[in-house]
Amino acid sequence: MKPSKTWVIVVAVIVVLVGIRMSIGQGMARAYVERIDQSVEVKASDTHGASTEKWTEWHPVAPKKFEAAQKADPSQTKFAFSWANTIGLWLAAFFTLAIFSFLYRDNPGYRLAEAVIIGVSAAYWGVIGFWDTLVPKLFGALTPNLVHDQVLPSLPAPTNGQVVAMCFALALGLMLLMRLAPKGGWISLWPIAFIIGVTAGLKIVSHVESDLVAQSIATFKPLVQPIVSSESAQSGWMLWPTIWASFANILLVIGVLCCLTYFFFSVEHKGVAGRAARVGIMYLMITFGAAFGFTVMGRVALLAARIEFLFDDWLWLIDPAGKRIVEVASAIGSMLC
Amino acid sequence: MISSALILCAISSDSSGASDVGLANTSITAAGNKADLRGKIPLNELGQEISAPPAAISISAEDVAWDAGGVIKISWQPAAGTTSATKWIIERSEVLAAGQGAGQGAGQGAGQGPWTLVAEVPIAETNAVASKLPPDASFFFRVTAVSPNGSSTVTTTKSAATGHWNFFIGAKLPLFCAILLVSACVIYFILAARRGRPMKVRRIAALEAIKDAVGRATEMGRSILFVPGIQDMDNIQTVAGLTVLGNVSRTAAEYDAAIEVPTSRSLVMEAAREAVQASYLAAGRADAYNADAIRYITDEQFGFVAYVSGRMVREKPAACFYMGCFFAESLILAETGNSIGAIQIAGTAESSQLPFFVAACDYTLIGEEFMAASAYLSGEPDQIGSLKGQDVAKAIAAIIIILGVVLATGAAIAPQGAMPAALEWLKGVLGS
Amino acid sequence: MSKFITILEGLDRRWIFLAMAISVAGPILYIGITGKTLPETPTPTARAVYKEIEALSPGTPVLLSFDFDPASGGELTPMATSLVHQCAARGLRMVFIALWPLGPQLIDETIKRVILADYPNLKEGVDYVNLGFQSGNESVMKVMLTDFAKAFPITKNGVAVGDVVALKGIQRVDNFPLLITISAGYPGAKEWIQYVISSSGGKIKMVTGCTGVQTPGLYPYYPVQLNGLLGAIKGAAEYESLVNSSLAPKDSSAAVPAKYLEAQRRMGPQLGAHLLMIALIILGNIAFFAQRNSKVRATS
Amino acid sequence: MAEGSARIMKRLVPMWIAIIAGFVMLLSAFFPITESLGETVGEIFNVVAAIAFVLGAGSLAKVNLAKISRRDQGWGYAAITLICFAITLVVGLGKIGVPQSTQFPLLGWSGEKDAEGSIFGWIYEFALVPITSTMFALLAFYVASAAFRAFRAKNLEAILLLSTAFIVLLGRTFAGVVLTGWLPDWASGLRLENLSVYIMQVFNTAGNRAIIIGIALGVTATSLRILLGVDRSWMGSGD
Repeated sequence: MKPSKTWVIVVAVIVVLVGIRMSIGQGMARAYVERIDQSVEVKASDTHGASTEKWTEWHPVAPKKFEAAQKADPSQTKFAFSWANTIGLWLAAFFTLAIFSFLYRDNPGYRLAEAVIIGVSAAYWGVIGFWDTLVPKLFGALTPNLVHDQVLPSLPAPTNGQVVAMCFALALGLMLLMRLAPKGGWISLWPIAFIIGVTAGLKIVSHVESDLVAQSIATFKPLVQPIVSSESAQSGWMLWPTIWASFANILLVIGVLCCLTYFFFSVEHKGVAGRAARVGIMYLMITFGAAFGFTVMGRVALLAARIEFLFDDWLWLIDPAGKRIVEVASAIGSMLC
Repeated sequence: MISSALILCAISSDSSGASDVGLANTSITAAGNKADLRGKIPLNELGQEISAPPAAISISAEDVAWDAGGVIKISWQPAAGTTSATKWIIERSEVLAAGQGAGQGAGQGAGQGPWTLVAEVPIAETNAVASKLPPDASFFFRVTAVSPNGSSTVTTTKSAATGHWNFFIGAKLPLFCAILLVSACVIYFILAARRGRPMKVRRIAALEAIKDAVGRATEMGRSILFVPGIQDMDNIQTVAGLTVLGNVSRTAAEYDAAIEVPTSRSLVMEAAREAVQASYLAAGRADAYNADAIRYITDEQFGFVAYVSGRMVREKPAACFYMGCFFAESLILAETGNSIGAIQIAGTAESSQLPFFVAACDYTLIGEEFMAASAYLSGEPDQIGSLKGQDVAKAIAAIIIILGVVLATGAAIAPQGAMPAALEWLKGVLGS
Repeated sequence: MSKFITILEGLDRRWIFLAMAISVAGPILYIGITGKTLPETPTPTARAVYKEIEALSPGTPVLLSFDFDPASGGELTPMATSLVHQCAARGLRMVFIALWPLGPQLIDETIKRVILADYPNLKEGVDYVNLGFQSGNESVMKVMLTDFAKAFPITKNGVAVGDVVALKGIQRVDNFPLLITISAGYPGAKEWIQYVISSSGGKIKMVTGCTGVQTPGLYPYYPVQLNGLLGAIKGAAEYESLVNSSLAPKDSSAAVPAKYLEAQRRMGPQLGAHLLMIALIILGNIAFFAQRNSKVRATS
Repeated sequence: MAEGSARIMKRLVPMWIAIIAGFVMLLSAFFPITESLGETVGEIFNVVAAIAFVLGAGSLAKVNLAKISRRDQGWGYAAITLICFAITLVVGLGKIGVPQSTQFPLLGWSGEKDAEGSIFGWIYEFALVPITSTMFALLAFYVASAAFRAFRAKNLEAILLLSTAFIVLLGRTFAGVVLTGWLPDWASGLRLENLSVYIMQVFNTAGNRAIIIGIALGVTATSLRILLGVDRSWMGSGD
């Protein structure tokens, strides 16, 4: 079978199944909203008198609430069906399935999702950078009145230091943008050189402080441990807690030293150093194995969350959070009938 | 059960010895702990403390020497016995120069500013630190105990304390020395190498494989994919990744292989372009440099991954290099690369991602090996020398660890001997 | 048998993908329909988190940093729910911050889910406050060490922090006796330890809930620099069961609300997936040894 | 520009900028007056990175426009990328559909950019979150396929790797409790869930600690090579 044919069949099967699901019981994938009337008293100031500002917001709400309100009063206007969020829900389900389809092979659905996410997320981060960094930091320091009057009334006034720093930042930024100018693009290397230098300088301090020194000190463990901490005694790990604790410390210290030996560059892995390095590699392999095992957990939880989304929010097959009125079991029953 | 009462109660004296009588309008809840029966403190019929807690007996404040500047340590002595108080409130008041802020607020000396909060600490604490005080200004401090029943009287310092600014932060001296030591090792061997002392490093298979991988891509007529991590230029791994990119792209330029660098940060794109362009120039292939092959995709981690994996499946690069700071995307990239049969070489200092690179890539540079990659690849004697310096620093660290372990063991066997003191001394020297 | 080995050898990885999908989706459907969850026995690191929070007296300020985004929500949202649940029940003053740009929304969602729903008497701005996101990663942490208000000058709603009752007495980050971080990567728990805990001189305790990937990397810090650790969904489930059992009314047999069972529900698919992984590893090795034996036979 | 002065501006000046900036930052940590310089520079960096977005966006637009104009294979996807990019940028920067903030209702721009009802928030919820978190969830599948392929007992190292992963996998679920829960209390240390904790606390701590110490030294040496001008490969490995 040609790949394109495969996809036609897969999509057709999904469409049919979804169609069946939609016609059974309570249907699926609808979103509702609740009207919230905002009313805020505004105190009088120099520029305007006292007033009451009113506007309406629509917030998402569980289908259960809509159904209950509709039952009590069919003409209610507080809860409503939301086209925007329902379309969003279907779109989200489509994207979810499109990304999963990449596991089988590359296909137009995945390419579409990929194209969308690149465009959306690049702009998303640009917008975040503008509103969360440029506005409060750069404009907040250089044009404080504008920011204060338009966006963030309670942003504290900038200090002189901040103003100087932001002028400097702006200068660096402009040098960087010289790359776009027809001439003088070479100057964009200057801000990059500055950033690389700064990063190098700062990281020396932080790594030596919290990693090199702190981790070395943390390894100062007694190889003989006469006192047992209550914690390990409680959990009843070992028959002889003292011996156990000493044994654990010995293993730990040997491990740290052997792994360090593995990282020696100027010594060939031969003889004593070779043996120590080999023990070090063994420790590293155990470390990696443990990390791998731990990660599986996390990844499965993420997959579970996505599948829950499909089953719960989209297909309305399960309802762990009690968002809908109809009992799940009876819905399943009606589906089978 | 909640009862409200207006109680006249005597409260202990403050540091100056003067007694004070306070009125407290208190709400008492049955939830309070049973306090000790103490003569001074009025109790209700259930034996619960119903008045405000006793004040601190004395308070002192002193400048912290060799601090980060403007730090004053305040310590006080709490009244004897337990109380129902939950926290201490520490406040400060600046000593003003003559004529400045005179007549501010009742109950304060003429030359004294208003009381402002320094800190609230749990009742078990007996000291607190006021930091970031303006240089060479003097302050009075006072402390108040607070319980659900009200506050004690205040205890004020007898004299003002001044937080002097120092030239150097004393607490960081050990750190300074540690950095100096490591730097000295590295610099010594760089200089030694420049003087012509032969430097040898062991073979690192992953780095030897880079040339082969580039060569293979050239033979197959396919591209090379280089991902410099997903973090920005303020991450040293990204910088290290770019130094490797400088070396790899030079090889690629010499072999005339196409290299593609998708980045997840605009700044990294710009820096990567500088590095690659200069490498092409150095290899005498400036004409072959294509800026659009180094492009920004998106800052979003998984948007970036969606692009790179899609691109891999479609373009099928012959060699994939992952050098920089990676998170969850490591395995997505490496597995996709594996499925298209590319040679994959990874390097990262992100220890949580090493297992996945180890499992799915052909070669992996682990932590420090990755950091050493640029020096190794360059083959320049002085860079190789710096690796030797690194080793010496590592040996010193190992010796210090062994020393610490010996002392700790001694301290555990003979807690009364000189060993515990020696251990503490060593930790102190290292700055803990 | 040999045919089976041949199939294993040339197994298309897409079959593995399908098996994984089934072993995760199956338990989700089953648990979703029956509502049954698996029992949990808490490990010391999870118990330590519970103990640290329980040791604080009501009214104590705690700093909760939401350093994650919806992408890792599957693992971390249950932790956020339970942590806020315990803090709210304990009556602690909760100060929420985020060092990830998408964190503030997750904070709001958690507040809505736990505080607004079950602790309506807690007042915003008094008993809890959302200070929103600040860019700058570890440099924000460093600013917090000296001046908390400078790091977070306004709340998410735009109120100046000086006017917020919940922040009374907070000058620096070390005024919080306990720091609770929920962390999915960089910046996260490791940076908090590096920049805040190690420079606070033991004044602040820290507990963290983190993703499975970070857990191994954080063990070296426990229990000296890190006082409690919830590792991945398992840690979340253990802690969740601890919190639920301690907060459940003694007499009632009322069911725990579904939102407080999220982690325990996810342990079902977890079990399915783990058993599949174990089966895969065993099968992979059978194939490997069978192939090696046949090679040995062929050469001899 | 003359050859010599071009070399100075393009090579020497950047090198010295990096060297001076680096050493100033290195030393600033030790003096009270300059201690907070790192924080300020951090802010500067964030602003520069935000400004640099213009370059990134330019590159994105250029590459995709070129694809469209050349009618490359898949140019339609490039068009979709550009349209999505433009829409998100406009609705986000313009805060379109954002309700007033309840704190400052008179200020037109004070609402949160992703508030309920805004288009930006809608895009976030129904496009960004589903795609990114599903992409993330793909890992569950890749972890399985990587384990199937890589965890084979080829040699001692591989055996250690796979058996540790095995123990942790079992110990972290209910299966571990069932398999070894029967062990009496005095042997509870051998229960799988405890065994995995023990692996974490001893072996994993040792391995990670050595990696961390090594990285710290590696970072120091790498930084020094850059700050001493020994490693200039970030600006091209040439002279």
